[in-house]
Amino acid sequence: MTTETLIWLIPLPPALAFFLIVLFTNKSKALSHTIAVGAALLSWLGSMIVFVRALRVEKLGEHPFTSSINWLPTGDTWLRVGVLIDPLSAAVLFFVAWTVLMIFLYSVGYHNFGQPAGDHDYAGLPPHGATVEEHGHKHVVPSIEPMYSRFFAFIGLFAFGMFTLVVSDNLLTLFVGWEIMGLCSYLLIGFWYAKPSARNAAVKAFMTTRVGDVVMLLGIAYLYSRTGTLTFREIFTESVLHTLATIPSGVFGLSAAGLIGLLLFIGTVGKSAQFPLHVWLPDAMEGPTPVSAMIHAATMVSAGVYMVIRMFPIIILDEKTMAIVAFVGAFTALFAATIAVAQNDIKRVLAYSTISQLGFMIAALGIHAYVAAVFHLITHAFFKALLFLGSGSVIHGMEHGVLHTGNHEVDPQDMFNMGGLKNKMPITFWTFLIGGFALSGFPIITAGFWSKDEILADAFGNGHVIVFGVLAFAAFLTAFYTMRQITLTFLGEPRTKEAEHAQETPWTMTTPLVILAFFAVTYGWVGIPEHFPVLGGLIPNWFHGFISGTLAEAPETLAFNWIPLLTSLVVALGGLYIGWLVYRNVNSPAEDRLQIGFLKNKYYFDEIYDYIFVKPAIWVSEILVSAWMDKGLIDGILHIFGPATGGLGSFIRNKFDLPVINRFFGDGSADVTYWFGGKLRAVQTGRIQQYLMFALVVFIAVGVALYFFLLA
Amino acid sequence: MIPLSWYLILSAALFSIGLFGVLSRRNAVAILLGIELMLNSVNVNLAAFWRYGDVTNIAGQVFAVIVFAVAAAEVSVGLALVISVYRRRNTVIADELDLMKW
Amino acid sequence: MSFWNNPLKVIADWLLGIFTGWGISEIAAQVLIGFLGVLLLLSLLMVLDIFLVWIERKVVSRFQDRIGPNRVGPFGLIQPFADIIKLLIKEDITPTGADKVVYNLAPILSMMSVLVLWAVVPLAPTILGVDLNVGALYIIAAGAIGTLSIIMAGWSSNNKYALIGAFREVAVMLSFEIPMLTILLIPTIFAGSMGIGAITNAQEKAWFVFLAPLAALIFLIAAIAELGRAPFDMGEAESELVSGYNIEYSGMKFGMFYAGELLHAFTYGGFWSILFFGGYRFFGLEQVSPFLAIAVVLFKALVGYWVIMWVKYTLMRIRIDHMLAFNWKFLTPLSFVLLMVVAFMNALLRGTPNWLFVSGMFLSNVAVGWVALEIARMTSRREREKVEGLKPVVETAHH
Amino acid sequence: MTGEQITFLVVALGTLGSALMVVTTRNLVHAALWLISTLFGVAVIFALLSASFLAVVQVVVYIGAIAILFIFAVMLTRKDMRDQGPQLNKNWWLGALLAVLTFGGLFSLLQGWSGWSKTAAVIPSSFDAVNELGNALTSPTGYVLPFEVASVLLVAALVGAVYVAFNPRSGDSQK
Repeated sequence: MTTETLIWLIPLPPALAFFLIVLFTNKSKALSHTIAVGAALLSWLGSMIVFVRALRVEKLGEHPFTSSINWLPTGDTWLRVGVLIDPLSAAVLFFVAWTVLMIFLYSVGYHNFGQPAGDHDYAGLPPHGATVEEHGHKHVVPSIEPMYSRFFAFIGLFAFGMFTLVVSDNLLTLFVGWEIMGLCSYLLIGFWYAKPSARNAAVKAFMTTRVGDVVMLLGIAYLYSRTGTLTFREIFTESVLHTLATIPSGVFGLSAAGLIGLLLFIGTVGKSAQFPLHVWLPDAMEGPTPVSAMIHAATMVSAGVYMVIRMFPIIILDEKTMAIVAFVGAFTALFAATIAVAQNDIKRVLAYSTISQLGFMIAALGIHAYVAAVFHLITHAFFKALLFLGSGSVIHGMEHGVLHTGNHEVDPQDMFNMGGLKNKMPITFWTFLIGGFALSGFPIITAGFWSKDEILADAFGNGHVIVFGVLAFAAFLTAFYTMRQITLTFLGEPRTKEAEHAQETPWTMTTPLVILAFFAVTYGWVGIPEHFPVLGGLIPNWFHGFISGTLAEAPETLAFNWIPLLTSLVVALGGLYIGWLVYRNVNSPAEDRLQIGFLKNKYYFDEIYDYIFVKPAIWVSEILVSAWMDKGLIDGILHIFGPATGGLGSFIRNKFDLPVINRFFGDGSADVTYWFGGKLRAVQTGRIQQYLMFALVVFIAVGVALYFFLLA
Repeated sequence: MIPLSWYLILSAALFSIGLFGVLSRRNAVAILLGIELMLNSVNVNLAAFWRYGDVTNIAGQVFAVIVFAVAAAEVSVGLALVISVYRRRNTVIADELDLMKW
Repeated sequence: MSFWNNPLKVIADWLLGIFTGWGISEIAAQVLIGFLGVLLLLSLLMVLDIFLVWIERKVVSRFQDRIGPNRVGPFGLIQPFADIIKLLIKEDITPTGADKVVYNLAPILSMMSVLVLWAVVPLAPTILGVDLNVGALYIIAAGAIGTLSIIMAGWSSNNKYALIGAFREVAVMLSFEIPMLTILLIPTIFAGSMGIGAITNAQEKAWFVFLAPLAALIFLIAAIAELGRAPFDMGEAESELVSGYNIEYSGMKFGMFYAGELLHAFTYGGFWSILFFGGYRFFGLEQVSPFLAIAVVLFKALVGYWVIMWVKYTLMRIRIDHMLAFNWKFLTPLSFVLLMVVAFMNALLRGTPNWLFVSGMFLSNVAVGWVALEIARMTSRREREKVEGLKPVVETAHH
Repeated sequence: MTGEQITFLVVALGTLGSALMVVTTRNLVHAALWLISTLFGVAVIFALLSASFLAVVQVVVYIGAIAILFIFAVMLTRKDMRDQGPQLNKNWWLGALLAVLTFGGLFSLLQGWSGWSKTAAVIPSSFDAVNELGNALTSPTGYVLPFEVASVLLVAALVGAVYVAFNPRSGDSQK
């Protein structure tokens, strides 16, 4: 099979798995997850083969694997769809395939496969545990998710969307995959749809990303109207880019390229939860944890960054757009980090951390640090998926404790209920520690250090001092809240009985943790800068060479500078140390001095949006449209018609029909009609052949008449 | 070499014979037989015009194939109707099925 | 160019020389030679048919643990001739109220429907009646004429048994034509042509039975049903219809039906081997000489014929509604699914190395067959439970 | 007179004669059998026109399925098979007149057409009509949509025919 064919086939298995599960195997849980995991494995296999083949090609950026077909006729031209594997998409495909496979595997354990059905579980709510009798006494164990098959169907569809997005060679199919993921995100956040909070979160996520998506669609449409194509390789030619850069768009003094870049970037803002559309991501934590890991850390939010990286050649054309991108990214990075410091929910901390790290990537793009952005995208995907899965494992362990004590008041996600889990869940602890260190940028060994350091170095080296400063402070906060989380969760003594009875999770959950931890450490080593002291050059900086091939002009590597390196060392180690120092003795929220209302309530953004957008919208629909316009105005007008018509009718009857028609003409017209009918009814013989003959006679007569009088 | 006119005459004659059958036979099945003749004459025409026009334009044969499909559909439904009528009215003479007359 | 390598061409050239020597125009001579060729083929088939009677009787007796004809001639070889003489001197009865023309036309049509099939049979690389590019469809078309002859025979005999037999037979034949036609498309997909010659040539690398074993099986089942032989011989179920559609026929007219059926079975055996077992191909033997190729074809056809006989004499008759339900609810959907799977796999595996193509096709066929059998087993169990009720669970002894 | 022309004339006369028998013969089974003869003649005409696919499909579909259906239908409405009354209705003369008029009209119209005595061009040897037909029926730029619509029509007709001809009483008694 040629590589091109293989690329076409990569997204298919998850889609097939979705249809198979939905249509046929919904009842069999084992079959469903076998199909889903098998499909993920097939896609993984295809992706790895493609990746390895891509590595073998020299100058992949100039000769990527690509193939396309005509899809939709648009007048004389065709909309073409196709696949493209260039260095960027190959690298992205690598981490997508790994994380997707890991998360699929993890979900099997997370949803308690192999456990009995719950005592009073029903579809739409998380499982509550089942009572089993063993050795004569009863105890409560986790129960299997009632909608187990449905979950695997959804994540299968999601994986299809992600793979489609990655391998597509044009904005159209990219957008299709993008929207499929948006739908799946909605379905999966609202997976436990009987919980009102989950429902609201799903609607919120969907509506918020919709804002970005509509703007992005505008951008795509504008791009298509200007260039007549949506295929990347056709857009990124010198002549097209030059045209785009020189046409003015007429908006804010931007060039066409600038406007397109801005519109597309707003799509990313929605998808990757950047300020001001970040509000949906923390709420999305209502979904099952594998979903949080997959959608809201590893893949979907990365897709937003991926898209903007993909469109980098257009965005770079206008400096104003670049400035906006850099500003939004840096601001989000800092802003989200400050919120994360004051959160108590283990997953919400990670959610804000995700927003913050995505801000890092966006900011990196805004300052031309293309390779650094891609590098951080990939390392972040690995360690953030690891952290989410680890937190899921923690929650799972805590739920075990909750089931044991039977005290359902205890929130298994609140970090202040944990503590001392290090000994209860060793694998989870060590992997979580690796992930946390990678997130903080623990020097030398973790992947996060290398990618974050590269961003900082690029910011400093390119002279963006403000961005550099903001990002450095954000990095400090990152290390701080990460250590806070680790300290509160794993170190010290158990603060509740539930934490004492927490238990390590099954192998299906821990295996992905270990594999992801491996990548969270080692992936950084492929991108060690060549001028780095001591270590530089030991391992060739493969990543830079590979990724920069995507761009027409490869960005040069920066000279080494001590300032950013020292900065990142200081912020990472300092943040970690201070975090440990502060929180090693904190045992309840009351003792935590950072629980400031302003941070705790996320700068009141939800409330502000509620007042500015939600309340007015509800007012418009309920009061203005429904009550006033529909019921008052339109119904009022319609209600006039009834009496008016009735009055008109009775007027005609009494003043015209009765006196004029009946009095003067009598029933003459009816009689005439009746007489004619009596004469004519002989024609209606009911014999179909006679009817046919009449028709033919008339047809021939008319035909002859036409022929002789008109043509001849 | 056969000129096109021969095929056209053949098909016109076949059509007229079928038409006569449709107009004159009393039995409903026989009427359907006549319709079949007419459809066949159409097919002869289509094939002939394909052969005598631009051979590389296959539209004539495509239409003929679709006429086959339509004829099969028409016969199956038509005969089903005839049988159903026979069950209810115990006759298949078209003239006796005049429930719709005045 | 010798007689050994291309006998037909040599003979044709020789005859052309003679005929033109007689002053016949070249075109007329060609036509004449064509007629002579057809005549030769037909007479050979007829002779073959006579020996098929002997083979059938011999084989059936072996299946039933007896010896079979062994009195007339060596191994009873002359027995069929004795049968023919008997049939010829029997009284030729036409029942009262019979439709004479139709009644007499039916056996001829029956025989004809079989003989025309041989026009597209490739006997050797160079010996082929006509290489129709719609050969696969042609098989079905000839089968349609067979259907016609049966309904004519059944109707014109003016006999209830004959009519019922004909109805059943025709219903079965029409129904089983659908899976057969569908399955014929599978070799067509592999060969890229409906021509029988092209299909034979396309099996150079691998016989299609290795590509599509399930298709070969379905074709065999449909062919047996088309033939109206056991287990699908509802049309002439002796115990209820006496003899089915040919009940009123006697003498040589009956003989024609009988011989037609035998030759038909042999012919379908031949088509089975041509479509799925490589036709005249046998380890390069066909390259040596057309005579060897013909021998290979006939041998393979005999093997196919033997399988059909094997089925006939070992399986019991199936009830008519079961038979039609089996076709419409199992065989037809299965063949549709198989066709789709094969087409899909063909598109997927195009251009891959041969071993991958063959094994992929083979495995997909096996998978389709397995799934179909599982579904059938599941539904039949459900049906059985509906009829018999759930079996009580056997109580195990407490200890 | 070439051989082809003779063949055509013989077949055409046979076809038309059979067609006449279809519309005039008393016995309906015979009419159906004559129809088969006509259809066979048309198949030969297709073969003469080098439309081999159409010829074979004509035999498969018309003779193998449609004509057999007709015979079934005639037999299922058996009372009329031996109906000795008139087989033509009262207005048969009008029907005949109309048929003749139609024929005459078509003939006179076509006669004035410039392509009336056109002869066929030779089919290039590289041209495979069956191949082309298959491509045209399945290519998205060809006739795949009409083809699919026709198949949907067939399915609908199948379901409709089963429903219309299904006898609920006999259906119940089976169970």
